[in-house]
Amino acid sequence: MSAPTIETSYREAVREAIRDAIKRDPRVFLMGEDVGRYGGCYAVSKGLYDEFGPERIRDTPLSESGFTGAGIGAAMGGMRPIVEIMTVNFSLLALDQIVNNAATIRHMSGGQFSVPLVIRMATGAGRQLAAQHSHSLEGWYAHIPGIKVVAPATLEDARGMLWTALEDPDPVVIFEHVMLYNRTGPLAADAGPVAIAAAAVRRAGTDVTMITYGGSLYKTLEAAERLGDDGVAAEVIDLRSLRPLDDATVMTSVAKTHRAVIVDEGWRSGSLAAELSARIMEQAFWALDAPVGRVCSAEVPIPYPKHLEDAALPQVPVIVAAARATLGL
Amino acid sequence: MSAPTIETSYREAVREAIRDAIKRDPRVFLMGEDVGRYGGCYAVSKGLYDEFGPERIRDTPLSESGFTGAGIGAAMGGMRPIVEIMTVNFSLLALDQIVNNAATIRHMSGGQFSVPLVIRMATGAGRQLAAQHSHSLEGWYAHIPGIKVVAPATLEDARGMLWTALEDPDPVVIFEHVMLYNRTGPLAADAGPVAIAAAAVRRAGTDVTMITYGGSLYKTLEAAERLGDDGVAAEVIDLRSLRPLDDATVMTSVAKTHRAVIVDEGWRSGSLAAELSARIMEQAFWALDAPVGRVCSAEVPIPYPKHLEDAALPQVPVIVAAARATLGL
Amino acid sequence: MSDAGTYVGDTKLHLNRDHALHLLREMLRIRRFEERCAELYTEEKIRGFLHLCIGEEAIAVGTMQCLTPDDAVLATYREHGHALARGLPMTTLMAEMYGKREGCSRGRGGSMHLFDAATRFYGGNAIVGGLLPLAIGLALADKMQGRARVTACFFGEGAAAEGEFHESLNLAALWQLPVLFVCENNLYAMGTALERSESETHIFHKAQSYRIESEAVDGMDVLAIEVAARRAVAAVRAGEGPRFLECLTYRFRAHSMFDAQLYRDKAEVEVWKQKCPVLRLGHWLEETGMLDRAERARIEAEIEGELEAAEAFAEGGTWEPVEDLARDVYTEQPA
Amino acid sequence: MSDAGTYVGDTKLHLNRDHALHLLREMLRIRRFEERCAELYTEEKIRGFLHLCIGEEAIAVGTMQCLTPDDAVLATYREHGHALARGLPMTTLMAEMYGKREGCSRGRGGSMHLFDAATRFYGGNAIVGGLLPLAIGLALADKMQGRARVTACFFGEGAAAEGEFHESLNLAALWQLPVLFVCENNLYAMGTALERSESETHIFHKAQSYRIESEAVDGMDVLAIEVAARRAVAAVRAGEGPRFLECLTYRFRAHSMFDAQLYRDKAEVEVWKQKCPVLRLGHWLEETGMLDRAERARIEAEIEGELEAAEAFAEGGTWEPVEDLARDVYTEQPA
Ligand SMILES: Cc1ncc(C[n+]2csc(CCOP(=O)(O)OP(=O)(O)O)c2C)c(N)n1
Ligand SMILES: Cc1ncc(C[n+]2csc(CCOP(=O)(O)OP(=O)(O)O)c2C)c(N)n1
Ligand SMILES: [Mg+2]
Ligand SMILES: [Mg+2]
Repeated sequence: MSAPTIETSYREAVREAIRDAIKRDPRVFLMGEDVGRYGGCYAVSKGLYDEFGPERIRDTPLSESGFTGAGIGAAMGGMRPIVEIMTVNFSLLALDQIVNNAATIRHMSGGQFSVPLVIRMATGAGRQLAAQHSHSLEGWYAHIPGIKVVAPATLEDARGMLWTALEDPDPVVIFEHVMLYNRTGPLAADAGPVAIAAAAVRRAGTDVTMITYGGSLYKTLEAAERLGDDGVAAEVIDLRSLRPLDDATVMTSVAKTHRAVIVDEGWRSGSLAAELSARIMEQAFWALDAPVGRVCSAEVPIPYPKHLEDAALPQVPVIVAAARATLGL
Repeated sequence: MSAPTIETSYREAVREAIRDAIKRDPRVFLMGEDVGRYGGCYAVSKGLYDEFGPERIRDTPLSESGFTGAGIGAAMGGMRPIVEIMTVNFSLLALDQIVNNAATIRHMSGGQFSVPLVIRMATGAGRQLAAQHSHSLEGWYAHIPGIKVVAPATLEDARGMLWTALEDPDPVVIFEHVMLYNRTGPLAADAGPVAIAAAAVRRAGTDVTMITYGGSLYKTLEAAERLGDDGVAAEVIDLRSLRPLDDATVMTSVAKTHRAVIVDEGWRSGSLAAELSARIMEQAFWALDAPVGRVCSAEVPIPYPKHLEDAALPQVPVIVAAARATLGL
Repeated sequence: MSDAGTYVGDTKLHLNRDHALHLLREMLRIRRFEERCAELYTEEKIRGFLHLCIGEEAIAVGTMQCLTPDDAVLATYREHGHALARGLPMTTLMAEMYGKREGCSRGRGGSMHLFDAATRFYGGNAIVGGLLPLAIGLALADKMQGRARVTACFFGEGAAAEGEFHESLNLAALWQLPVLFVCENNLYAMGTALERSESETHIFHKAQSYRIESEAVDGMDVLAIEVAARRAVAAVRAGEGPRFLECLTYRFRAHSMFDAQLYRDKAEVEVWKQKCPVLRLGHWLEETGMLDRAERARIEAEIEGELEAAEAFAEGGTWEPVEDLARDVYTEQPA
Repeated sequence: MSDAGTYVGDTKLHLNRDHALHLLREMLRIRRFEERCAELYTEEKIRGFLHLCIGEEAIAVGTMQCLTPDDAVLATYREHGHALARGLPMTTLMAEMYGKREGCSRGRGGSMHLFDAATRFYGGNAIVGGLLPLAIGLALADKMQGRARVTACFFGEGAAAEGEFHESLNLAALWQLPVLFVCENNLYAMGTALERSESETHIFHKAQSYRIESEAVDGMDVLAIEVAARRAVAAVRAGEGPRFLECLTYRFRAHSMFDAQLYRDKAEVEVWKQKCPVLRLGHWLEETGMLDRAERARIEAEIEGELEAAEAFAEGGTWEPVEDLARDVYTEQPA
């Protein structure tokens, strides 16, 4: 980018996106547990309460189902709510509202009512928070017809996806990986909304396609670098949108590399990685020179100790090995 | 079977299994909405309340999270509860208890406490119950480490899986497809517990492997018959256990047929069928002569009218076509 | 009939003959519509689940008198009465029961999912308790946008056991939202009697524990309901926060078409049938001379005509083409 | 100090010097353990989330005096105090904080997931409200098996907004289960003040709406808590159904180690620190001549010793081998 840039963090980029949205549209408000006076459990909304007040930065009681459903209702009532569920771990308590109401109402009502709602939540492991606070369930949400799911992994996307999601007439769920909030880097001073439908090739390569999203992007890019040191040119695709999936970008790359590895922090069985593998099977089977590989989390409740948590999650050496395996190395 | 048989229904087989379990073990009891005086929303427990009384056939209030969690606690307290969640549609309200407690407690407590709980629920579409009452979320449950998931499709399994599940020291979820309850047929008079880990080959064949489970088994068998009429010998595998999956039976068959189609009533993206396709990719890629096919539900909230519901669900002609496609026919 | 004493304030106005006959007609429309639906179910014109509110008509009819077109309404899967009382045409309603494209939900929802933007009828929700958070949100939107609108939601006493009931009442009271909660306490949740599902069987006491002004009303007395609803709606509209009405009623028919009713004895049902809100208002109108045989016959004939027209409309309706299956899963957006 | 009037019945017995000193010692053990944990967190020996109950020690200590080894205990992620008061050895507890294999949960759980079969300590639950249904089930098992055991569960006032709170209280009251509910009302749920999360701020009034006998207690007065808990536990054990105690208390420290405490002012914190339950009992013991400098020093030295031993135990502990990662996801079954 030639435009002037500022040094910022993922957390600040999300905050800026929220501030921008609230200023742009009087119908937008943020609602969730401790988004206001506390400043957000990951400090994302810090300062916004003082700037916009309790109506538009609305603290809620511990009632995930209640306030998520209220967000759906408010969206039907003409508002543009941003519901923050602190983390995906607690979103299970709101899943009935999301699956049975947000995702169905437009179709079930014959197109009469739509739900222009955005739900943000933190996801993922890595902070030693143990079994009940380390889930990665993006794949579950990507299974639900009627909602859209995105996973911003870069500063640009953290800054730009929210407004685009708010302009979408249907419910959009945004997953923010907990390990990304502290990431810093340069961002165009005039950074704004970005399209959310297409995947992005974050690193070009010809030997193997590495497909990932969210918190796993940087591990995958690091693995790609290491592969490069060994003369393996890996192409890295950041899915960005988990529902719908951008098959074209994936298949174009696989047609070129003939090999693919999917990196996904979700538990392996029934992961989003499985869906990608199945789609490559269906759409690019004849182009494959090796079976598509998956690097996912071990199928265990994530343990507290660092060494066990690390062992449970996708790590660079394993990703490198999986990529090399597709090349018979 | 040479043993004398009785004519019975899937519903009666499940009821008999519950009755048998309650008689065998004083720690066993059935708990759920309307399991008692009403006789069960699908009449499964009809008569059991009069036979065993309110303690062991326990009606609960409409509190899915509350009584499912109570089942987890009662299991830790030495009982062997059978929690009936009327349908998978309502189980979303209990998912926090299942994912964050039932599935984690043993591992998280370092093996000190286990949860010998059985949860039964009806699943699937086909009765024109529309968008909120027609989910097939077996694939979601099969994603959760710490629980086991089974889907009895036959009278033998409906009769035999419950006791085996109750003897399992860990939580087991049993899915009963709503379209199976009225199925009748012969069952060995002395039918009893069956093993739940292994998949079953319901029809032997050499040309293509058709993998399915639960309510889709009979559609798949019918499709296999039609294929047979055209000289295509399809092998039909009933997974029976959805977690863990019996890879060996699947791969053995694929190694023989070199082709596979998975039939799964779940929505296509992120379905259990995707996991099976990915596993075949990983374990049998070199044996494949064609990409593995999937026949799943359309990614829409299931509509009420018969013609649209039929169009949304896997049907025999589509299954036949998918199998033929793997043969280039 | 409720003793005249209860007819106070502005409700007197509504006790002129026209209004009284209107109430009777509205209840009869619901009664006849559902009786016919039961027949059409056995004829397999209507499929899926069918939940009839026969015996409970007074609640929907009495309450709807107090709402304006701007207000919002949400109900459960037992909502034919609410839809009719709210003003959905019987034609599109019947077409929906058939699953025809001309139905109020394009045929996609059927009996449990009646929707209508024109009357702000937000369904038709088949998850017990699931509509309550939606009502909170609709009311929150009104409050935030400074609109003096009321969101009325109807639910059974069974919903009071669900966590969503608790979370929603707290939010409504905490944020002082313009919600009218109407609990239709018909003593049973499917086959589970209230005393077997709640430690506190007065649902309105539960609402009071959130500091919501609440009262119990005779759910078989349409006038008593209108009086209570008018008072409650006025307070809600005036910005005094949520109100809660517990209407004591009874379901004359089975829970759905698959219910053997093993859980209650016929005698109990008969006792309640004596309290039928339609009979009750009818008798009272005859006693007070507001209604005579001829008038009654005229009303019934009128309703039969409406019903026949609705059925003809449904029969003449079309099936949504299979190609449109995925339409409106997402909003079609200009490319 | 609580006026002598409240010391009635068998609670007198417990006011001998030994018992009073025992209460002080127990509270001090918790206080010192957590103060040390805070230091160890900055030293990065302890990671993840760390929630301290400093200021709230009286609740766990007062209540645990009334339980027997057969009873069951459940708590939240703020449960170090409950674990210590329940009798978990400080050694295995500290090892768990480190994530060592010798920890009470084999190191898998850490601060938020302390488990111990020997003392029937069922965790350590990090989902707000999530432990309540488990308590219902444990009590149901006891009732069905005719065991006169009590299940005590501890949770914050924030949990009262969750649907699971509502469903659980109803089940306990409906089925008359032997559950002791102890709500630790420290006025804040993270940064959300109670009056911003509940329309009814008296949590015990909520419990009453389920017909559960409930009372509010001074959570900074260990003796008042023991008196109330003894009364409640006796009733629960006698089969009189559940009881509910709301203990009014305050968290002296931040919610967790990541909390800037923007939501409350220092003055408020200072006011509450004056009510410190440890100081309070200490002063009272000195006034009544039950405790002198020497004795106090002895107790503190004893605790320092225990703490040092615990830390040494944790330091000397081992890391679970990575090969055991998947162990106990499922029970190993004899092939
Ligand atoms: C969350 C949920 N659980 C269970 C059901 C199944 N179910 C449908 S209606 C019903 C009874 C509801 O009773 P009540 O709320 O009193 O309403 P009524 O049918 O009496 O009008 C039940 C258990 C459901 N639809 N949703
Ligand atoms: C269901 C759920 N939602 C949100 C959280 C995040 N969270 C952890 S502690 C907490 C505050 C709980 O407050 P309270 O119940 O009063 O207990 P306290 O921390 O004050 O002891 C929140 C919101 C959670 N752990 N679980
Ligand atoms: Mg009812
Ligand atoms: Mg608190």
